[in-house]
Amino acid sequence: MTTSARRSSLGIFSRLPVRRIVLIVLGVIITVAAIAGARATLATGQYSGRVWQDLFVQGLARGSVYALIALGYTLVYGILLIINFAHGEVFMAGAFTTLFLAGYLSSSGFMASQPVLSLLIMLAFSALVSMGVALLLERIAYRPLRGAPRLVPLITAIGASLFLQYTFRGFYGEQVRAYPNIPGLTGDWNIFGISIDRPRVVVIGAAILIWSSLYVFIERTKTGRAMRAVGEDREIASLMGIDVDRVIVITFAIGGALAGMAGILFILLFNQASFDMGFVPGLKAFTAAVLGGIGSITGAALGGLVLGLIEAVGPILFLSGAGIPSVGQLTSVVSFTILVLVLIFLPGGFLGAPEEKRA
Amino acid sequence: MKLSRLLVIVAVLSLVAVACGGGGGGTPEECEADEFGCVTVAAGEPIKIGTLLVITGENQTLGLDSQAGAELAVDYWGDNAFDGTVGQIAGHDIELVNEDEGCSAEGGTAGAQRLVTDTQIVAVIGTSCSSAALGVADKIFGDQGIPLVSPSNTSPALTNPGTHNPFYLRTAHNDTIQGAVVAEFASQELGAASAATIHDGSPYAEGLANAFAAAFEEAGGTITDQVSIQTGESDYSSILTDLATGGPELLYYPIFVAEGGLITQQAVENGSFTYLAGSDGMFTPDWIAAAGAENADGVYISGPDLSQLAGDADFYENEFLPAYNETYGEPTSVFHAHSFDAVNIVLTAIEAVAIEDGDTLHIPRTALKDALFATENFPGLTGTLSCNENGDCQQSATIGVVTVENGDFSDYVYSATKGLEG
Amino acid sequence: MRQPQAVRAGLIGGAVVLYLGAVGMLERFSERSIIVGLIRFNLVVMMAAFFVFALFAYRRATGEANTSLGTGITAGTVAGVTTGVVVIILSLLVDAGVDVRSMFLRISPAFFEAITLGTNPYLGLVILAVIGAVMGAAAGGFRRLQPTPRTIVITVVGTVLLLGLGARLFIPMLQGLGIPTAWLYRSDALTILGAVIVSVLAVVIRLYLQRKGGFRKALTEVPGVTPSNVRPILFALGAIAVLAAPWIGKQFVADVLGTVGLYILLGLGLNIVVGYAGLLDLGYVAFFAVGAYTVALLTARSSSMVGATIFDLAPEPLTNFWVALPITLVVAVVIGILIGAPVLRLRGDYLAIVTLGFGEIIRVLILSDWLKPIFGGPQGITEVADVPAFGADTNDPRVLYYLIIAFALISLFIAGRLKNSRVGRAWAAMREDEDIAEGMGVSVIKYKLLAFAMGAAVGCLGGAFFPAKLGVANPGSFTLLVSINVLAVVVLGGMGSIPGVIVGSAILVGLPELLREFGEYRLHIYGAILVMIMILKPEGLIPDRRRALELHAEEPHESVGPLTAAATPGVQ
Amino acid sequence: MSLLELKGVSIRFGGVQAVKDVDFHADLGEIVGVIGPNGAGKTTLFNIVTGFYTPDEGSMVFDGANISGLKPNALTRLGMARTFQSVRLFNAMTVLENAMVGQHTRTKTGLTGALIKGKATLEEEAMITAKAQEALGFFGQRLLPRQNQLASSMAYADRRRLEIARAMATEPKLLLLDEPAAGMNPAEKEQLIEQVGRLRDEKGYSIVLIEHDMPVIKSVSDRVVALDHGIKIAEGTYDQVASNQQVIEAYLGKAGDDARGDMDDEVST
Repeated sequence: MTTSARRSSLGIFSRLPVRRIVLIVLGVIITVAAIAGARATLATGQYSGRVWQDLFVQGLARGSVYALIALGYTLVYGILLIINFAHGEVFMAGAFTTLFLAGYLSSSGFMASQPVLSLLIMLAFSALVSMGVALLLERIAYRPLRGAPRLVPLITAIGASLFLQYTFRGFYGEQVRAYPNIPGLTGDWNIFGISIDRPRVVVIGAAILIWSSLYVFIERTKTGRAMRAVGEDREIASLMGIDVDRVIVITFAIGGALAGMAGILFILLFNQASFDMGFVPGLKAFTAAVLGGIGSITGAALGGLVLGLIEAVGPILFLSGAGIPSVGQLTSVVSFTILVLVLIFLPGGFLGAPEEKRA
Repeated sequence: MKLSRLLVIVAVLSLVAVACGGGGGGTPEECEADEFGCVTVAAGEPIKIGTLLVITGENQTLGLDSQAGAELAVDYWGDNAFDGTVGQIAGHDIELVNEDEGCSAEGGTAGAQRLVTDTQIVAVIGTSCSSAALGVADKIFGDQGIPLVSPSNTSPALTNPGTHNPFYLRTAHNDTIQGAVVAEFASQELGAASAATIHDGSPYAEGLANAFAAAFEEAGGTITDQVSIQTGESDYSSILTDLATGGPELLYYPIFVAEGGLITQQAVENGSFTYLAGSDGMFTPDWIAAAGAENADGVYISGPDLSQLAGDADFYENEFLPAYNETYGEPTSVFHAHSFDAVNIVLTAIEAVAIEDGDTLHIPRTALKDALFATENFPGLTGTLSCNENGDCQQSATIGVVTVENGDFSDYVYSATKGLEG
Repeated sequence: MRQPQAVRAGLIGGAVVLYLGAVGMLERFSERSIIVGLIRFNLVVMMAAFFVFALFAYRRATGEANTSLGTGITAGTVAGVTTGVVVIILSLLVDAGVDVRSMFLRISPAFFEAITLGTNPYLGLVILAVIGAVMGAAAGGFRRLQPTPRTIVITVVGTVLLLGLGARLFIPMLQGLGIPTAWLYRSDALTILGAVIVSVLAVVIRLYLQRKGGFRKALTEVPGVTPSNVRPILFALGAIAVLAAPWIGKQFVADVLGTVGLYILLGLGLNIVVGYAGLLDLGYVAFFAVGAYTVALLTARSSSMVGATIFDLAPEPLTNFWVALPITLVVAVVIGILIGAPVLRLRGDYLAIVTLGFGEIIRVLILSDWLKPIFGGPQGITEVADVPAFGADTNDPRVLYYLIIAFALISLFIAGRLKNSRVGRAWAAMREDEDIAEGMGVSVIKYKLLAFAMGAAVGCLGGAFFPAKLGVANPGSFTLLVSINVLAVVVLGGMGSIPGVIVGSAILVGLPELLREFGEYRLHIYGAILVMIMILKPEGLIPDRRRALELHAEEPHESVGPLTAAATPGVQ
Repeated sequence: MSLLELKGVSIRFGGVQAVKDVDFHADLGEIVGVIGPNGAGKTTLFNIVTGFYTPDEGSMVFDGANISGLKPNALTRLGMARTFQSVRLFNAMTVLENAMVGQHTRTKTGLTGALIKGKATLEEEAMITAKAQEALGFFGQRLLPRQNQLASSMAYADRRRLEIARAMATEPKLLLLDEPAAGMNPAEKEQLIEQVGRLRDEKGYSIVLIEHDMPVIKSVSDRVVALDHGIKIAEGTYDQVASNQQVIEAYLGKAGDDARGDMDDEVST
């Protein structure tokens, strides 16, 4: 084979970053379309500042819940590199079970006299139930599979997800049930001159508090450092005397507890519990974790908030001006399109480990 | 292929006949002439009627109630008493074969496929949800020559001349009636000048929302927006915020339990809508549980008005309902009466066309369908039934509106009877 | 004698039985008779639980306890007593007016009836303890049985369960074969006489085959069959069974087998993407949907398309299935590449979520009001024409079944050829280590796109038959659950393994369809089976030869350091 | 005549100047040794040459063609092949299949060929197998008898050999070996030295190798290049370089951590 023959077999495409150009063009087109849509929407004048404000707060509130669930995904992923697909069901388990405690608290009149304490009890109870389910899950479905190819625990997780859903459906029935209203949490609060639904204020505030405590825990405590070490390199961590199994169990416990608390915050927003309530928020939280950069705690929070905002504001802002009917249906089209755009330009999400420098 | 299938059926039937020692003679000529042949019921064998209703999942209360109505009809048939004995035609027991349709097109397909496997099925009562019937179950049964009679499909599309399947009938009202009554109630009783609608894309909800919107505009009201939503979402608050920008006084969302409950909650929380209204898909205590009693209070729900039954109200109150309560508890829906009627017109038609051949019974399929469509002035529980060429057997219907008070449905606050044509 | 392991196993066993009661399974199963008037399915399940946990106790027990009958009896009795005691407590609570059902919905009178076998809780405790002890002893005895009696026991139990549970499948099949069933079945359960007869028959056949040294050997005794042609004869028998199944079992069986065939097509396609090329695709349903909708749009009576008025179409199909099929392939490949292109740089889980997103985008778009004029919204496109097949009536699921089988065979062939070729090796290299594959000259971009395109092409075949089978194409059939199901088929069967896809489809798709009578518990059991199989056989049921080697190979002789593990960030 | 010629090549990762203004060349039929303490930029240089990294500055010519911006697969086709410091094989493939992948750029069976499997495909498949086996055969009885075993099941030294065989199967002009002697015992090192020589003499490859083991470098190299902190600090015969003051300082200064594992393996982390 002669040198020239080999050289001629290399097309011009070997050198030109065609793919990158195509992607950038694609990104620009979508961005321009989005801006045009947004301008058209704003031009109709149908939406007042008050409406945008409402949508923004709705988005923040639901984003806070996503963020808390996403933390569970991110913690487990950071350490075991597995997608705990059943995490949405862990969330459901706490929220659905606490329904009965809430019913009791409400009918006994305790909730009316001690609403704050009731809420704290519910949070703790839900966290406990979810933690229990998460630990069982780890013990039964994941521990036997350490070291198996990575798709295997994914399938087990899917199986466990279905199993948990239908277990709770078996226990508590298939109906959607409403939570009792918590006294004092109806109506609006005025914050910085903006009136906001009280539950939303509580949810956003609680989420910030829970997230910061976790952050401090991971960064400052010995256990937190051990978790980070195991996430960096399991073998080296175990050589340094860290009990890896214990750290994994703790991780699942924390993730579960966060999911349980997220469940109660979710209830504050939407008031309903059912056996399949975990699936959609679970999926969204997974998306949020990836958007923020899976493995990163700050990323999970950021991803959750961004996703919540996109979902609340995005369809109306970008699409309704274009004359598209029922834009509310297209929520996931908007959010996944933005996810794809973000990942095209930041393959590791907002705060994920950057990909290696490649040609 | 048709021929070979027929051969197989004949072969199987003759084998069964031989195996059971029955001695039916040859096939009557009516059967040979019939495009779809006959169902041949050997001596001692039951006449099988299928049911294809939603009996699992979150809408199961709708289907279980209709199934109860069908079972009661089979019980009542013949001896005119609710005594637990199964009715008979020409000495053959009537047997119900129950399948689930899951309130979806896929569920309808799967259930229908299962029922057509049993070649002894003469007719089917179902479906509960229009989405399981439209273009799905109606086609599968129609292709096999099996009439499908629905007790609770109300979507106008099912009996539209363009989309009607020749083997499809229903004893439920057509939603053009219900939509008109709700619109009349909204504009005249409530005095609402503007309204918005939400539907979930199912033929039932969409048909009803559109019928309402048309009638409401005709009555001089304004429709500010008509949107459809995705089922299964956990948050509809931004959609409601969006709808509220149009400033409608009334929000009409004739959808099902889960989304209906959530939207009720979020609409109350939103606070921009003066009136909320839904329809029979939410006319069940499950919806109140899903919405929360505090939120459900004051919401208007429409459905067939059973207190104004055009039929024998005395029979309904004093015989039917007690029998129902005894076996099934409180009714969870309002369509048991329609289901009762559906079984009765089917059994009446079978009786009319069945050919007795010793102890064997031949039921020609096309003739049965024709007999069903010929139903005229049949005295039913829900009124006088006359089936038109598109399969609508309720030429008029009484639709009532209730509200929720302290977590319970009230008595009817409004009721009107309208005919199918205007 | 202290037997902590036995007690522990017994406690877990009791908990499992109570769980089955609390989720309502026992109640539901009590409606199902296996043998008329003798054994109901709830009893079978409870006995099985006691038996299994007694065996489990033996597995954990050491020394003398490992062989003594006492271990099993202890475990079984503890399980039975645990169940019984909790049932008594529950009944006392109910009697005391505690509304247990406000939380645990299934703790109804029917629950008590099912778990106490129709007696009262106190008698139930005795019965459960006795059954537990008997099953525990049986477990101990079973372990000591000689192979032949053991075979007999397994055969009898297996035959009765299979025929009893599968009554609604076997009755039409037997009738289809012209065999009367009245002696065997009464109201969908075995008669006592029938159960005895089939058990004896099964045992005789089993022992005969065993003496002859297996089915194959026994077959060679038939005149004309020699060891050299036994393989093709078996193959021919299998082919005849596959071809004849829908005629024997009628439409329902044809329908179920057709669905299995569709999943084989989907599984083979996804196997190329995930198993061969290592690209974790959670949105595979997109291609299923593309195939289905393209065919539906082209072959439905166009009046059923809402947009027909916009486009001013005549109320008849635009074309027939065979013309639509190649168009569908082209559309699917184009969409496969369109989906593949932006995600080329993403790996592993990032790829998973983005593909999942694409699947959802496609589902939502076909569902939306916006595109309703084209795709028909939630009700989809109805009145899809049947597949014209040489003048046959494809409305009959049997004809469609043959077409699906034919296309599945073609896809099997394609998948097999691709796997053992230069292309297949390039994919495998890419799956193992993307960087190094590129270093060896494999154009990662080209081969990723090729994998997406091939996966799309095979998957859309499954989609193409779907509306023809259903008569409609609607978005409810294209949910994430389908993607998950197909992925489960591939992984459960064994990644990269072609026979694995067939077995995976049969188990995950065929079985649940046949067990439809378990109704609401289908997905429940499905989830449990998924977890159990993956834990017991992580490499899949019929693993690819290479992967089997990999999982069972000894560790490399010297440590290769953490970098080797880190170097395979893909699906591995 | 120079086969590979680098001029003024630099790359920077974040704040770290990993390779700075390096000129480098390898002539036809030459064996060049690259030495330097950990973190000196040796593997980074390899990654630049083989297209895994795109340099920020500098020009690169291989076999008369400008190769800057080309991807690894294109460079393989032009005749470059390499091994990796941390052996990276296709673990779930057999030994033979690993080598067969090496033939990828020299063959052309595509989708249609694979599906139809006509005469041309079969012939090509036979040729691929033959060439792969030939490459395995270079190591005598080490690899060939185990050709149907999984790569992951091989002993460590054999895994290193298989990596070289896989590179050989690409029919390269230039072979880049990244620490081929790492983890080998003295006897195996002896063999390696002999084999590297044969690679040049029998196969006619030009070879660039990174190595920490000075005796190996000394035995095989025609010329040695020393790097430190991304800068070329010396070049010449082994003796010239070994006596270079800067080189000695670079090694002494880092004597403490002159362990086996290298720090500049950016490809894999």
